Amino acid sequence: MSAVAVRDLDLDLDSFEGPFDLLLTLVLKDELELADVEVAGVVAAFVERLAERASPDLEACGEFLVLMAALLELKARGLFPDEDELAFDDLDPEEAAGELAERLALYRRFKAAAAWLEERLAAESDRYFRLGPAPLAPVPERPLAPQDPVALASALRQLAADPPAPSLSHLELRFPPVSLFLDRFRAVLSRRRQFVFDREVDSLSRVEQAVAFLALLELRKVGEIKLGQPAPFEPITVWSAS
Amino acid sequence: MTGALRLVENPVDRLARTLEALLVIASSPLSIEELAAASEDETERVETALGLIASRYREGRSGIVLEHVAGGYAFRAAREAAEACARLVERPVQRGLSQAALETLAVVAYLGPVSRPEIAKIRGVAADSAVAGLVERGLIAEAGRESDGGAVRYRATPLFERVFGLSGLSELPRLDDLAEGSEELRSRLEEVAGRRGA
Amino acid sequence: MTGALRLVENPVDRLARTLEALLVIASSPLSIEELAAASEDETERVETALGLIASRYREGRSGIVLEHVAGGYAFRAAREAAEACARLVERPVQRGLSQAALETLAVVAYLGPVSRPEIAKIRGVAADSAVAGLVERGLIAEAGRESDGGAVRYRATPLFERVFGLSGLSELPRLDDLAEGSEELRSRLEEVAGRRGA
Repeated sequence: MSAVAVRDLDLDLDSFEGPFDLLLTLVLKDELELADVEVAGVVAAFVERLAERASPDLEACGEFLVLMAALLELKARGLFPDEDELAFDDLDPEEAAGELAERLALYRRFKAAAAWLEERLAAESDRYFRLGPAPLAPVPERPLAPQDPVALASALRQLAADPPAPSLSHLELRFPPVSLFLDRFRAVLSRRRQFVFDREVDSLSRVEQAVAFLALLELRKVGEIKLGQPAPFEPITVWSAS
Repeated sequence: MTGALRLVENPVDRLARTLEALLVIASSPLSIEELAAASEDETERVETALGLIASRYREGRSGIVLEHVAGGYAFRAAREAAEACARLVERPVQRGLSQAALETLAVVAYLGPVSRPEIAKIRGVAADSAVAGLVERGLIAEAGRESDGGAVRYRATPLFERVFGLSGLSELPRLDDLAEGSEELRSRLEEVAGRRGA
Repeated sequence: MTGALRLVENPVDRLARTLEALLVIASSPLSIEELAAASEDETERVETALGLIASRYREGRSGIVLEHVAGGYAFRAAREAAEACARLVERPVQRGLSQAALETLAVVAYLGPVSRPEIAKIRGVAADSAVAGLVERGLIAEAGRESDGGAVRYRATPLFERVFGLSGLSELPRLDDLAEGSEELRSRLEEVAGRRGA
């Protein structure tokens, strides 16, 4: 499978059937609700295709990672509608991963519950009953019991009370845009011929470091940079390709 | 289905069952034509089946009685059950007002005349069904429009004052600790609603 | 009256007729307690009489069927008459519920009372229009606020239970039983990973 073939990856998901490329197009055109796309299903399809090969195709993996990162970024953005109001904040990486996994599992359950309700509705489609009063039912006189005006005042007091400060802990898992790091690395390379990736991202959160790494892969893919690493887990050095 | 278990099924029996079903879900009396159209049968056969139903659902034999009224046919309760029915419909002695109704009523009483969009803005949720319920109960009423072609505004009614034991809106409990005057109260409520992010 | 013509009247017969009358005029399912209060009889005798009614008003025997739904008892049309009923009435409550509406409904039914921000957090997208649509259809309703000035919370209504033919919310399947698919996916991934490693 070549890198290009990643885009032709055949998908057979609940919400979508067809090539990966088309899925991305539909999502970007807002014709497919991203919340309905099972990202795990896409990953499973890719891993299965990869397993058919004798040797790993790093080019295809890189391409796939970048596309999935874009998909996840879009999906993550959907979770946080008012991103402008939220400050960048570090969240313990383990907490973040746990929170995300938990939330995906919870959503899956409710999606299954919605499917159950849909089936139930279809099974009950031949059950008819009357809504509202019977045609010849006696009409009740229902005078409202005397009410206390203090209840009105306290209802307004409640509405005037400051809302409780909402817990934002679950919102703190935020993905900065990949483009942020593309610009940043290009700026660095316009000043210096090379830099050490690890040192450049040292002060960032784990989530930001991950996105920065994706930006690195993207620059490598389009041929703007070269990468070097003396040994696994050693610092990564970045050179301008020109 | 169970028809097979019966030695003889009267040919109109099935039609009669269909008509029973239509009558039990109808919210107004059904004419013979309406019954014939829904059951896709002939009006003569419908009349025969209605005769069968009338003999089954009659006073003394059943608690459900088929009644022929001006607009057509409808089921009603048997007369012998009149007292029980009266207890049923009177019984839910108004438990008072729901939270949604109370909040909407408070906004209208203190800030009225006020439109549905304004109420929704303060409450943070659509006010349509709460407003409709209060209008139906006669506690609030329309009071002109915001401007030509603008939204309808609502005010509290004399019935509202009676139910709440007030001789006028000026007798509403004071909210001086929240704001001076209704304009300040309104802007404070809108400001809080904005922070609630609703 | 006509009772005089009968040689033997079963003692629960009269109660059964009263309950039939109550059920045919009721606009929502009636609990055993409500039936007992309106008929001024004991709950045990009401249960016995309901058994009698259930055997008379059942599929295949009658066009009217007694069902246990939404925490009470109600008459509905027999299923065999569904096509005729469809020609008579629309079903606006359940027609065309979108995927978003069904997911929102599932969250409210299982977790209610629950606020819009909480629903949005689970579904990953804003729930405003889905919530408004479900309120409009009467499938969910406001149920107070989270706290003073907090967000409005919603719960599933008895109409929801009735439309979905549930005797109560406890009849919903356990969420854990519904989500077996995710385990399957995980093991499929692990299996593939294992093959690669070998």
